[in-house]
Amino acid sequence: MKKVSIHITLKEGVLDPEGKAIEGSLATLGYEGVKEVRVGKLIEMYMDDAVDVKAEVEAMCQKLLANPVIENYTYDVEEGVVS
Amino acid sequence: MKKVSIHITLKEGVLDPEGKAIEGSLATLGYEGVKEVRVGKLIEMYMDDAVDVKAEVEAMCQKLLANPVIENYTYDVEEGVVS
Amino acid sequence: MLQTHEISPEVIEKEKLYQEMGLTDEEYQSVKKILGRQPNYTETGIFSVMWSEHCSYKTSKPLLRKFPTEGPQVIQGPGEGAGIIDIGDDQGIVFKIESHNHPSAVEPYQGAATGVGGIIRDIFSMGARPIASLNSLRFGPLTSGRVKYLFEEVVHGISGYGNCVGVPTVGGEVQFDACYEGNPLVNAMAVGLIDRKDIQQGVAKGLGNTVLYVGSKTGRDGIHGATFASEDLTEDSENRRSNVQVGDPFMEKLLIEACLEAIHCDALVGMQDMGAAGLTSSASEMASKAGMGMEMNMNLIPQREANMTAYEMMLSESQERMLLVVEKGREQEIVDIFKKYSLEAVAVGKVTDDKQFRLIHHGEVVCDIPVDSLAEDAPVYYKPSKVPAYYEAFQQMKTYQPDVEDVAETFKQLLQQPTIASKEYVYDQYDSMVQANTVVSPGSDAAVIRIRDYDKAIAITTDCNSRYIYLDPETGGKIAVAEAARNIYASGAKPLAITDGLNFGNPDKPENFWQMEKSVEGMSAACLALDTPVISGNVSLYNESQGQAIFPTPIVGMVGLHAKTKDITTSHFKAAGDVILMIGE
Amino acid sequence: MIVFPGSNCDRDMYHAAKDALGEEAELVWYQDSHLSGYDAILIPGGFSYGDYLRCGAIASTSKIVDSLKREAERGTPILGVCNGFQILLEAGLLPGALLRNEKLKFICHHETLVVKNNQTQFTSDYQMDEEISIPVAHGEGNYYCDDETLAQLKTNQQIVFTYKDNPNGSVADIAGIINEAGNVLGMMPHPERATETILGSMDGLKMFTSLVKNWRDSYVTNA
Ligand SMILES: Nc1ncnc2c1ncn2[C@@H]1O[C@H](COP(=O)(O)OP(=O)(O)O)[C@@H](O)[C@H]1O
Repeated sequence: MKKVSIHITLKEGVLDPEGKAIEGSLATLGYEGVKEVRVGKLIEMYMDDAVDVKAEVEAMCQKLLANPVIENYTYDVEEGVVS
Repeated sequence: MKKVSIHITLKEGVLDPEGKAIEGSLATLGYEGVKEVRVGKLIEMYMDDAVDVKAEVEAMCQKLLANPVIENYTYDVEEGVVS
Repeated sequence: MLQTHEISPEVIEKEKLYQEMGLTDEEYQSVKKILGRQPNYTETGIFSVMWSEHCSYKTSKPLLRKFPTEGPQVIQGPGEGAGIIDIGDDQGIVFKIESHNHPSAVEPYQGAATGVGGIIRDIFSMGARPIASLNSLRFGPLTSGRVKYLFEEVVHGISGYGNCVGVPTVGGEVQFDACYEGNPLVNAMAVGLIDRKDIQQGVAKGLGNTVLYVGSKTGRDGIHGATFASEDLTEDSENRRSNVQVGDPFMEKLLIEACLEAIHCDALVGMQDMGAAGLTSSASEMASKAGMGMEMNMNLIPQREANMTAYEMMLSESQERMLLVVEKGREQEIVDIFKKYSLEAVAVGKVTDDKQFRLIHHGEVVCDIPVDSLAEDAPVYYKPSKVPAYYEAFQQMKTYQPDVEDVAETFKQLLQQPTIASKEYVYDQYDSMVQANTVVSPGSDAAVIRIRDYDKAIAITTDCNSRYIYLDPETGGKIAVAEAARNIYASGAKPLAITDGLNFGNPDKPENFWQMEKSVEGMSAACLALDTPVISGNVSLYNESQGQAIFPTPIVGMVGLHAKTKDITTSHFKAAGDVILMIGE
Repeated sequence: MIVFPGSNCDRDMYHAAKDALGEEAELVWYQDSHLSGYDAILIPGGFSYGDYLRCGAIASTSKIVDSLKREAERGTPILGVCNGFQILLEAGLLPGALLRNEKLKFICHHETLVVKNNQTQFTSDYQMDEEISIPVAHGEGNYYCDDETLAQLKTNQQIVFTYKDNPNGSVADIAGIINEAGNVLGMMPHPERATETILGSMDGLKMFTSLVKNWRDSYVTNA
C-alpha cells in the first residue's frame, strides 16, 4: 500500500478568518512570536500499489478534494506502508 | 523565521464521517483503489527565530490547537524561511 | 513610489483602457468633462464602478420610477440602504433583498455566504437589529452533477453564515429550471426591527468630522481590474492567488453588536456598510448625501496585503467592513465601543466642505473628483424595447387543456418535481429559531416572527414564479405580488410593503428590456391594488449563459403585520374531521 | 449568563430566565472575569469565536473560564446549552468531545428527548423516562467518548437526556450529560427555545423551574 497525505491550503490573498481567530487566541495565551496562522486541510488515504498515484491524486484534487478557485494542494506519498 | 506545519488528525477509533463521505464520493467518481480516507487539519504558522519552537508548539497544541480526547498531532519545522 | 508604475491617464485614453473597466466612450468623455482633464487610473476605476449598473441603476432607473413607493405605512422608501415600514408603537421593520448571482456561480459556498452577510449589513447599518433572513434560489435541473454541487454548496453557505451570525433563516424558495443551469440565482433578503428614534442615516455631515473605518482589513478581494495592476501577473502568481471574497460571519456578529451599541452614542453622525464597490460607494455616497466632501488618507486604510494601490483599496470588495462618521474630538468614545468587541476603529479621513472626493496616498493626491458626479451624474439610459417573437407566437396559440386520466398518479408526479417537493432538505440546515421569536418556521406559507414584549407579529415571504413571468411578464408580475400577498394573508397578517429583486438577462437586448418593463408594470399594478408599496430592492442584469437569458425573475419579498398574535394561522391541516373549504374562482 | 464573542442565544436564554421563569438574570461579558455571587451560571449557545478551530475551543481558554472552573468546584449549578456544552467539554468540566454530525449537515428542528435521570437539580420537575420536545440546532453535536468513559457515565447515571431518534450519531444517543458531582450539566438541545406556548413547546421550562426549586429548597428552606 501507499499512504498519500494531501495538504490543501488557501491561496494567497484569500481571507482566512479561522487562521486569524487562532492567531488572536494564541496571542491572548501569550504566544506572541506567532505570525500568519493559516488553516488548511490534511487528507490522508491509502492506495493500492498498482495505482498510478500521481495521476490519480492530481485528478482527485482537481475534481473533488480541493476547490481550485480558492485552494492549492500538494501531496506526499509514502511507499510500502502496511495499512 | 521558522515555518511550522502542524498536522492534527483524529485518533484511531474516532469515527470520521467526513473521511467516509469523501471515500464514498471518490468511489462514485471511479477511484476504487482508495481506502481509509481520514480528514485532519493542517495549521501553518511562522515563528520568530528566537522562540523555542519545540516547547512552544507542544504547549500550543496541548492547550488549544488539538483536543487530546479525539485528536493527535505532529509537526515539522522549516528553518530560515522568509515570510 | 508605487503609483509611478500605474498606467498614465494618456495611455488610458489612447488605448481605451477605460472600456475594459466598464466605461463606454461617451461615459469616458463625460468624465473628462466633469474633471476638466483626463482621469488617472484610480479615478477611472472609481467612475467605472460608481457608474456601473450595480451602483447607478443607469438602465433600470426609468423602470424603477414606475413603482409605487408611498403610503402611510412607509417610514423610509427606496434611496437608503434599506426601506422601513411602520408597525406601530414607534417601531419599524427594515427590509431589503439583494442578489449574489455571479459570485455564487463561481464559488457557491462563499458567494452565498457573502450574499447573506451583505444584506444583513444593509439592515444593521440602518440601526436595526436583524431578526430574520430569507432566500430565493434558482438552479438548473438536479440531474447535473455541477448543479447538485452548486445547490448543496449555496445552501451550505447560507446556513454556514446565517447560523453563525445568529439571525434565523425563516423562509425562502427554490425553483429548478434548465434556464438557470449556467446562471444560478441567489437572492437573500434580510429583515430588521428598529425603534424609530434609532434610525441611522448614511451621511457624512459636519465639517471636520472624522471618518472611521471599522471591521475586516482590506484585501484584494473581488478586484477584477487586476489585469492592470502595477505588479506583473505571471501565470504562477495567478495560480497562487485568488480574488474570491470570503465571508467571516464571526466578524459580522461582532460588527452587529458593536454597531448597535454605537448608535446609542450621540458622537456617531453617520454609518454605512461597504457593500458593492466597497470604500468607493460608501464614502462618496455618505459625502454626497450630506452635501459635503470627504478626504481620506489611503495609507491609513487597514490592509491585509502588502503594497496595495489606491485603486485596489478603493475597488476591493472585502467583506465585513463599515464606514462611520463621528464628531470631531469624540472619536475615542466610538473607538472604545468597538474595542470591547476586539474590533479596531481607525480614523482614515475627514469631512470637508468643498464637495470634492479626495484621496491621498503616499503624500500624493490620487483622486480628486466632485463627489456629486459619482453619485448623481451617472448617465441614465432609456433602452429600446421590443415584443419578443416567442410572446407573439404564444398569443396566437389556443388555450391548452391538459387531459388528466389518473388524478392520483399525476398528483404524485407533481409532488416529485424538485420545484414542488418539500424543501425540508434545505431549511433543516438553517437555524430558523435562534432569537426565540420564530412562531411559524419554514414549511408553512409565510414565516411568522413575534415582536417580543408586544402582542403582535410580522409575516414574511418571498415569491416569484418565473415561468409565468416568461410566458406573460405583465400578468406574471401581478401574480408574483399577489402570490406573496396570499401567503401573508394565509398566515393571518395584513400585507404592508414589498422589496423586489429584479433578476434579468442582458438589457441591451430589446426583448429582455421589454420583459423588464412589462413585469415592472405588472408588479406596480398589483402593488397599487394591494396597497403594498415598494420600499427597497435590487437589480441584477446580464444573467445569461451562452447568450441565453434566464427566465425573467423579479422576486417579491413581502412583509405583513399581525396586529394580534392570536391571528397567527398555519397552513397545515390540524385534525381529522375538520371541514375543508376552497375559496376563489 | 456568560456572553462570549459570537454567542448568539444569550438573549434567548436571558428571556427564558427573566420572562418565562420570572427570575433575575444578568448577561456577563466574557472579559468581566468575575463570576462569584451568582446562584447559577448559564452558558448560552451560538458560535463563540465563529466555531473556528473546534467549537468552544477558543472560548474555553478565556480567563472567565478559570472562574467558571472555580464555581464548578464550589458546587454552583452550571448549565451549558449547545455551544455552551461544547465549551464545558473543551474546558474539561465534562468528559468527552463533540464531533461533526454524522450526516455532516447542520440540523434544526424539534427532537424528542427522553429524560434518563430526573434526580438532578436541573431535571427534578420531569418524570423519569418522560418524553419531551426540544429544538436542536447544531452542526457538531455528535457526542463522542471512549468506552471506559461511557461505562462511567452509565454507572454514575451521568446521562441525563437521550435522543429518541438519534439525529447526529451521538454515542449511546446521548443528548445531555452531567458531571459526577451533579452541578454541571451540558446538552446540545435548546431548552430555552421551548419555554413559551407561542414558540411551539413548553417542555424546556421545567429545567429552569427545577433549578430554581432546588436552589430554594437547599438555600432558603433549610436556612
Ligand atoms: N428594484 C428596485 N426597486 C426599488 N428600489 C430599488 C430597486 N433596486 C434598488 N432599489 C433601491 O435603490 C437604493 C440603492 O440600492 P443599492 O445600491 O442596492 O443599495 P446599497 O448599495 O446601499 O445596498 C436602495 O434604496 C434600494 O432599495
